[in-house]
Amino acid sequence: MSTTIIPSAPQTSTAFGDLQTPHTKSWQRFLRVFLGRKVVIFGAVIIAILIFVALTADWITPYDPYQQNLRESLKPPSSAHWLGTDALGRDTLSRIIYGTRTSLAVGVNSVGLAALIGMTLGLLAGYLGGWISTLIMRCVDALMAIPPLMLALAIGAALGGGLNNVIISLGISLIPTYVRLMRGQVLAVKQSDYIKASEIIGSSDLRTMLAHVLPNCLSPLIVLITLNLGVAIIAEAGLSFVGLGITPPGAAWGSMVNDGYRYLLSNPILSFAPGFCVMLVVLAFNLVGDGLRDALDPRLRGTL
Amino acid sequence: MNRSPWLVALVVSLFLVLIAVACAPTPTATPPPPTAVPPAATKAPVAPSAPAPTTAPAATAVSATKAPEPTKAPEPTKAPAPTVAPTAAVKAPTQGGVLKISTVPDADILGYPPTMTKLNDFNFAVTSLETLITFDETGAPVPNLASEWKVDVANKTITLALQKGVKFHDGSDFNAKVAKWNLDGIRTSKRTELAAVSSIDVVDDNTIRLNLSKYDSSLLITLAGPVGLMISQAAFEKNGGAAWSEKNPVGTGPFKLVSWQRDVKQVYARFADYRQKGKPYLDGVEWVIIADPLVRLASFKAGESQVTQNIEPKDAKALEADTKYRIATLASALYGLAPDGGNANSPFAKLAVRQAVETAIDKQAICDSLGYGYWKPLYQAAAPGSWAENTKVVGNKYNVTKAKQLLTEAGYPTGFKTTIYTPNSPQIIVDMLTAVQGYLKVVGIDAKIEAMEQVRYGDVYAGKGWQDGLAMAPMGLSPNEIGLLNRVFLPGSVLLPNALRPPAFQQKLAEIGAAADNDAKQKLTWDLQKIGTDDNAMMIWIHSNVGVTAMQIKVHNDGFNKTIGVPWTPAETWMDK
Amino acid sequence: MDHLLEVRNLTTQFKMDNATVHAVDGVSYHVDAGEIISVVGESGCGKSASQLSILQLIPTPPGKIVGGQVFFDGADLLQFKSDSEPMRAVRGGKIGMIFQEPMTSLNPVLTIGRQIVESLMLHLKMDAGTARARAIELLQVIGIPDAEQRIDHYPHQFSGGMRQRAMIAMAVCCNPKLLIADEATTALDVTTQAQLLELLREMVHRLNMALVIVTHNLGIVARYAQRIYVMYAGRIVESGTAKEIFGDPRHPYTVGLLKSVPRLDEPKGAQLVPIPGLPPSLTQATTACAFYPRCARRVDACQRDAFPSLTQINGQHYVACHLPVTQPSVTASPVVMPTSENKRAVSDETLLNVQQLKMYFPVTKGLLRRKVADLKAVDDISFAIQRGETLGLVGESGCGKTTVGRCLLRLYRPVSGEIHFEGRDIALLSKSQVRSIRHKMQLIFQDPYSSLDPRQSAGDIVGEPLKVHRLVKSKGAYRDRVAELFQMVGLDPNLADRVPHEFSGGQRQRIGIARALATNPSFIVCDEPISALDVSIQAQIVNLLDELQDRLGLTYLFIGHDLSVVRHISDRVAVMYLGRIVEMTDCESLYANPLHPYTRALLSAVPIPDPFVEEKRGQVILLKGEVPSLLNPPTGCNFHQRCPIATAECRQAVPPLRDAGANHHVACFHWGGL
Amino acid sequence: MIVFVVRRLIETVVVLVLVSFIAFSLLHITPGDPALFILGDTATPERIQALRQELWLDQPLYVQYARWATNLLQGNLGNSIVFRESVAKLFAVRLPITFHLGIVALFLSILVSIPAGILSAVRRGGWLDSIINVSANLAMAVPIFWLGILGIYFFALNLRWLPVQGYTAPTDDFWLSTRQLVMPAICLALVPLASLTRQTRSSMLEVIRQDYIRTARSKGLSEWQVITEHALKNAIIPVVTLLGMQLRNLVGGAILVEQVFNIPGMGRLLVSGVFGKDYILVQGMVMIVGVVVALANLAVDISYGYIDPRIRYDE
Repeated sequence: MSTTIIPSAPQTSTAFGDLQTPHTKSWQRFLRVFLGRKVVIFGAVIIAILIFVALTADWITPYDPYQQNLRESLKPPSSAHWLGTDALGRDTLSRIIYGTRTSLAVGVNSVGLAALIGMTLGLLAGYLGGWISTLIMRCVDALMAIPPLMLALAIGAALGGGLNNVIISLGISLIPTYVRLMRGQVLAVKQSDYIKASEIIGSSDLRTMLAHVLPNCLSPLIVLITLNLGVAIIAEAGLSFVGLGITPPGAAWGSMVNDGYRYLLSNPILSFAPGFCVMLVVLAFNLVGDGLRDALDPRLRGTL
Repeated sequence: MNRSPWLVALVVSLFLVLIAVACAPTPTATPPPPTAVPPAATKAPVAPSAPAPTTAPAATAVSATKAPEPTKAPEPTKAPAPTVAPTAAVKAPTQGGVLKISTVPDADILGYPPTMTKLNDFNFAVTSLETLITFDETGAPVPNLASEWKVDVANKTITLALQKGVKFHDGSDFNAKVAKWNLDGIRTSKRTELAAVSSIDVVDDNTIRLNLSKYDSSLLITLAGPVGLMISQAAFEKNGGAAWSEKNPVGTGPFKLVSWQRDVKQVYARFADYRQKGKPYLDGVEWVIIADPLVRLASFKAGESQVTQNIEPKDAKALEADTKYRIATLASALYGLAPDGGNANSPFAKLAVRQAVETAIDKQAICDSLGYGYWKPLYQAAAPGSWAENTKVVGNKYNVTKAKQLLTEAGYPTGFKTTIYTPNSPQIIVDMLTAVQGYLKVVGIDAKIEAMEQVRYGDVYAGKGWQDGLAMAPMGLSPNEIGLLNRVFLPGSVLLPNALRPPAFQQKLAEIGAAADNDAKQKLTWDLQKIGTDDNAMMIWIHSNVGVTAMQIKVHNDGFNKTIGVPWTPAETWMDK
Repeated sequence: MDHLLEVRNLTTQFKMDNATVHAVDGVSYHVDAGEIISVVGESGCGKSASQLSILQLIPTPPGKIVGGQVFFDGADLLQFKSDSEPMRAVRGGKIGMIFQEPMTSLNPVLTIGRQIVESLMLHLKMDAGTARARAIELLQVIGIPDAEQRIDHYPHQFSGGMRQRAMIAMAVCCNPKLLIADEATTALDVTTQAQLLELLREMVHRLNMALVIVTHNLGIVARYAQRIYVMYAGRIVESGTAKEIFGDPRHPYTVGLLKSVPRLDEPKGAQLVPIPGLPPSLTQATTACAFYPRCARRVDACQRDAFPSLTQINGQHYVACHLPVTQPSVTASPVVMPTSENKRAVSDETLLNVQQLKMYFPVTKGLLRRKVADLKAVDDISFAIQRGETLGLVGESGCGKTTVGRCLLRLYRPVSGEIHFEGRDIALLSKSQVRSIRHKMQLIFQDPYSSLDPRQSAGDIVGEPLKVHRLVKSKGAYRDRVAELFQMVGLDPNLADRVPHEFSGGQRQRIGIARALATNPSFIVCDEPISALDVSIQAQIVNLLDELQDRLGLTYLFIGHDLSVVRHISDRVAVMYLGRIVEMTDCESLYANPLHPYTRALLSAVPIPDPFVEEKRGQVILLKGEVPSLLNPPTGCNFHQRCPIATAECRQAVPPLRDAGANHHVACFHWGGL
Repeated sequence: MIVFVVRRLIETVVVLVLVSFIAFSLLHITPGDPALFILGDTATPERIQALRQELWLDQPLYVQYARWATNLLQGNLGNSIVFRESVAKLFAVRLPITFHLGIVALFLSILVSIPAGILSAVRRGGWLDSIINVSANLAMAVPIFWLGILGIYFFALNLRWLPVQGYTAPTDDFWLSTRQLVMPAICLALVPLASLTRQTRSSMLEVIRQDYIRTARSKGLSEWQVITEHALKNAIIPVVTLLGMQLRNLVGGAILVEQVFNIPGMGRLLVSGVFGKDYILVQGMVMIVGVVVALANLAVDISYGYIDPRIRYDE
């Protein structure tokens, strides 16, 4: 058991219990770096609030967000309506609170869709290579050749408006980035010795792919997902501006900015309030994305 | 060697340029908004002036005086009520200036009536083309290119005498032959408007006669619309036909098209050989297409245009309060929802349900809050206050209790689920329907709004129709009030295919078409209203929409939004210097 | 004060996360004009940081020079601001610096010429034309052929050795008074290293510069340095002339270092004595001796009292230790352990027999990616390994040794040849067939950092082969086996739930070894398993491998570039050059009686950590030029262009590997007639 | 090099064929009949039938695709349904406008972002860095159409510094053209500007840590020389990659910006085309944009060769 033979050696074993760093769980280290910058904490807090609001929207809204009162339309902010009312006399604050849910749904679902499909394709293309990779990558190139908003607009026009279709069209337009990033990651990870090691110990391709390649490719993708959540929320606003919004009376922040900006002169708060929310959330996702990037993999700086 | 100082210098200079651009005084730095210099800059740019102090602001929207006409004005068959505005010292029109009008959407077709399908196109077309007949401010037909006409109900003919010595923009003559060619073009294009005309005779060089297969009281009015626009046959034939003519209007109108950049602008110049000497007063007209309502309004307020169309009611209200502007409003369309009639399983198959739905909606509140009072609640297929309105129709007035009761009677005490199909623009219509949705919810009807892009809505409106629920049915008003009802509800129509079409209603429509005189027509129309609303509740009416046009007060005699069927009067329009 | 450079009490710290790393902790030394000194120590001991601090090249933040004085040319350099005019005049102008990685230390997007010329223009105020002419001249002096053309090439178009030559040209171009070579030859092959060090020595003498060699390689120190500073944990623990240090090492660390490296000239059979434990992390400012936990001769005072200051022993010999001043240290040479007489039972059974193995990689070109040539990474080699034996495979980078290992493990499918493993030819087995024999042959990787999945825990890494091959029946058995494997490689089984980055390099390598052992393989390819490790850790791993072989009867193919290590661990050694084996023999006769000229050059290039021996060795055999590209190998004998004894015959025919008797094989036409 | 370009061109052609599939199928699975849309209230069964025939809508899809593709190969993009004009002619008018806007925006974003990114990296952790960082993050977080309207009301309507809307060719009236372009260009530049700034900053930070920067410092170069002569060229490589990608964002952004500032470019054409179901127009547009984007990517790839000597194309 001992590898040293000098009798006067202070320790019988060379490496027992003697660690380079004190034992910190990787998530502890992650948290320490992640929360090391104040702006990141700011972003994380915003997102936490956002999620909290989305979950508790039913209880914390002062009014029914769909309850209209035409006689009380376009009222400026008051103690009864902190952010005033919109053209149909609905409480803006309540709608913003409910909009959190929709906006989050747009972000999470469209990005989730894109990430799921994109990562699967990217994994296959990167790991299998050959004609499958060529096929996938050419299709991705083709999608990449069409600007995302243009693509989303065209898909949106094909599918029609409404929450689900907005999610689908945004999702599809986001896919190419995931495929590319995932494939790049897989190709890089595939070069690693530990993938060779996996082959040498006799793992099957599937096992290697799922147990070793996939987990090690995730860091930049998690960052991309975070950044894209903001992108999707803001893109929803753009889509509804050109005419592909969610169905009324639903409220998403993007649509609310678009609906409200017609009253920019008389009731600026109608577009400012949701616009501010969009800005804050996108900012928060960006900050958290940056923080994640630093925490998950500092080498990623400059790749996203 | 060092590119970076250079880079920084460039950035700095770029910023400087930006700031300079932003801060630089506009070329004409007079306090009011500078008008952009018209491109046809043969003359000095029109210096913008402060509001002419001599002109008192017009009190009402329709206050402009009718300019004295230098040429003979043949008296129409029916004397127009002289509604000369009480105020306004009559000023002599001033010559010159280019009128810029901002609007949306652009025309599809400017110069070929047979394919001109949208009312919107007519808006632009009258700038350079003229119709045979037009309307005065009361809506009565008055001469235009036809100097007079004779209707022979018994023999089923209409004889039109044409103005003499009229030239097209290309120099060719306007005469009976050309007029017949124009109308024949419409007839062979599968359009339905002239379906009643069996043939057209050239009586002499300045007279044509329309021979009818059956008498149609709306025919004269039709000739005041797109169908009656006259274009140069010579130019059409010389330049290769319809495709060219569609984009190149060559008419007898006061302005000639200089250039048309689709969705951007149309530029017109004064036609020197216009048939009315001394007119037009303006040197040119420019239509500027600005899609976004807010930007359009801002552009107008910044003085980039003198007239702007399709103003939203809320903005109209604000402009109305401003002495620099004048606004003109006119009921333009009847907005209602068409229930699916063909489907026996649909709740809407029951009269009580249809009545309940309409009763549940507080139309007045909608008109007040979204329409700012410009909109009027609608209870039958006629603009409130028009001759077609049957004041005896009870209608379905707002009454939540009654609505609930009706629903219970119909077997839906807890309401039902349904869908409202609508185009997704303009936004205000979606807002209006959202309000409707809210009211329906109160009585338990859970309506989902399916807001579609225009082209997709085309399938609902004129194609496959809709499976269940209500479809938004904007019925543009025409001079004879029921023009659109004709198109929708007569047999053979492809519009609103699922709408209810009670036979009695269709019968009545046909009778109205054959009515010999206006009194008979009015009486029949009143019957029609009763059948449509009280007997059947075949449409769920919401409001009568208004078109709003705003202009600077220095614009006179423009004729915008004065009469249904006359988009504006370009020949009469003039501006203060 | 007539020293060229005098450093007093230099202290540099780095702020990391929440901790402060005391990288340089009160270091004082001096350099005289024309002198060659060496700063020696393991990675992280602060030797580079101290040199960078002199020129204020420490990245700030996180680094910060917190104290000390650096007198150079009569001025205290630390009083100047980092980006100030006088400081910059010293940098490059009066003190030149050569860095470790020629690949990353040259700007990849600027031509070599541009990078030299800019110094000349800056410090010597030359105009562009003169500077260029001077640069070409310099490149010629430094030994770059076709300097006129090469000056406009980019770094990537240069080989590693060439790049480092260019780097030297850059550092000396302004005739500095002091040259600092910071691990300047570490990344290079041993023959190139010898070329460059000789070049440096010559330059320094010719231009009357002083040279500071910063290195961990004791051999280089012994061969070139006049005076030596030994650093440990940010402090200098011993200093003196080379002979004082090597002949009479006083500090236990110095002693330990010397004992932990194998020496080419020692008789075979010596066991290395590693320094136990790990170097400290430097995050705590300790006033006591930092070597205390690893010290074999520690006393209470070491822990209790402040760090001992350097005390003069005699002459220029100083040491910072509580004890050794009075007692001359043990001899510096490794302890020859009385290893068991029949050290290993090498059986007669041939475990692995490789015949005419060829591994070519296609080189494609053009639009259709047609194959235009073969890259002959392994070109017709044959050898056999007996069960229980260690065959060492040694050669410079790019010679194909790693490819051989991977072919044997069937990570590559060879183009042709036979690989008989346990009697079965596995050369052309299909992928699934290979999988069935995977558990019998394993690999230990070179890089302990990239060969462990960073997301797996150490236990999972070691246990995965058990799961893949279903070698354990129950969870309990699995846990037991993993614990057993941990203990086998000297790791605490309680660390099984930690992830690789929590371990040091040496510990990671142990995890890698445990993984390789998991399936009870009979054959293990060790692909440079220690070259990424620190000297003191290398010995631990070498001993571990030795011990495991004894205990488990393993058979090794030990691939390495360090001739002394390979020789130390192997029973027989095969020397590879450009895809072919040029010489194969048992390890004693390799040093005693090398037959191939390449082997002899290689042996000569390896410095021996003993200035007394080095003095006697005489002239180093320097090879001409560089290793040719595999894409365009010379005809005939691969080595003929660089061979001092090549004849026409060598240019035409490939010399076969011939038996020179006594199990000694050599591929040279001239071995007999030397 | 030539081999590389040829290979990339072949790839580009394959990609463009796929793009044409996407373009074609997207618009053809769209419900809604353009014939009905065009005819509006005057639709009658006969007129609908006639128009559908004229537009080939009565043909099976593959026939429609084949006819369109054949025409495309002959350089004929077809006739727009909504605009009743040759698509090529429309593009001839519209493309230069969007190009003008895009180029100005691109230059604006490059000229601002690269110095800002460098500054931010060099002053890492300082207040300037924080300001630049937060601004860049904010710029990515603002809906640009909303910002555009705000700009219009502030700069054009209240301050009267700039025209509200419109586009004038610089050849017609350079001064007016420039004034009209200021706000749209800034709005359009915002997103690329922000991401380029972030990219420049991070790749600069990455480069500054490299060994060769230390080498450069060890030669006695000043910090300024180190940054401009040694770091910048290396740091710019990933920025160029991103720049190639930004083209897509510019086209996307142009859709919104042109709508807000009433600029008659490709973006507005696209919106009209998509909502008018003018598939001929939209297909043509997707193809044109696809070609432009693909060529831009090719240009980016080739430009690496000039920036980064390590990239060799002949392998």
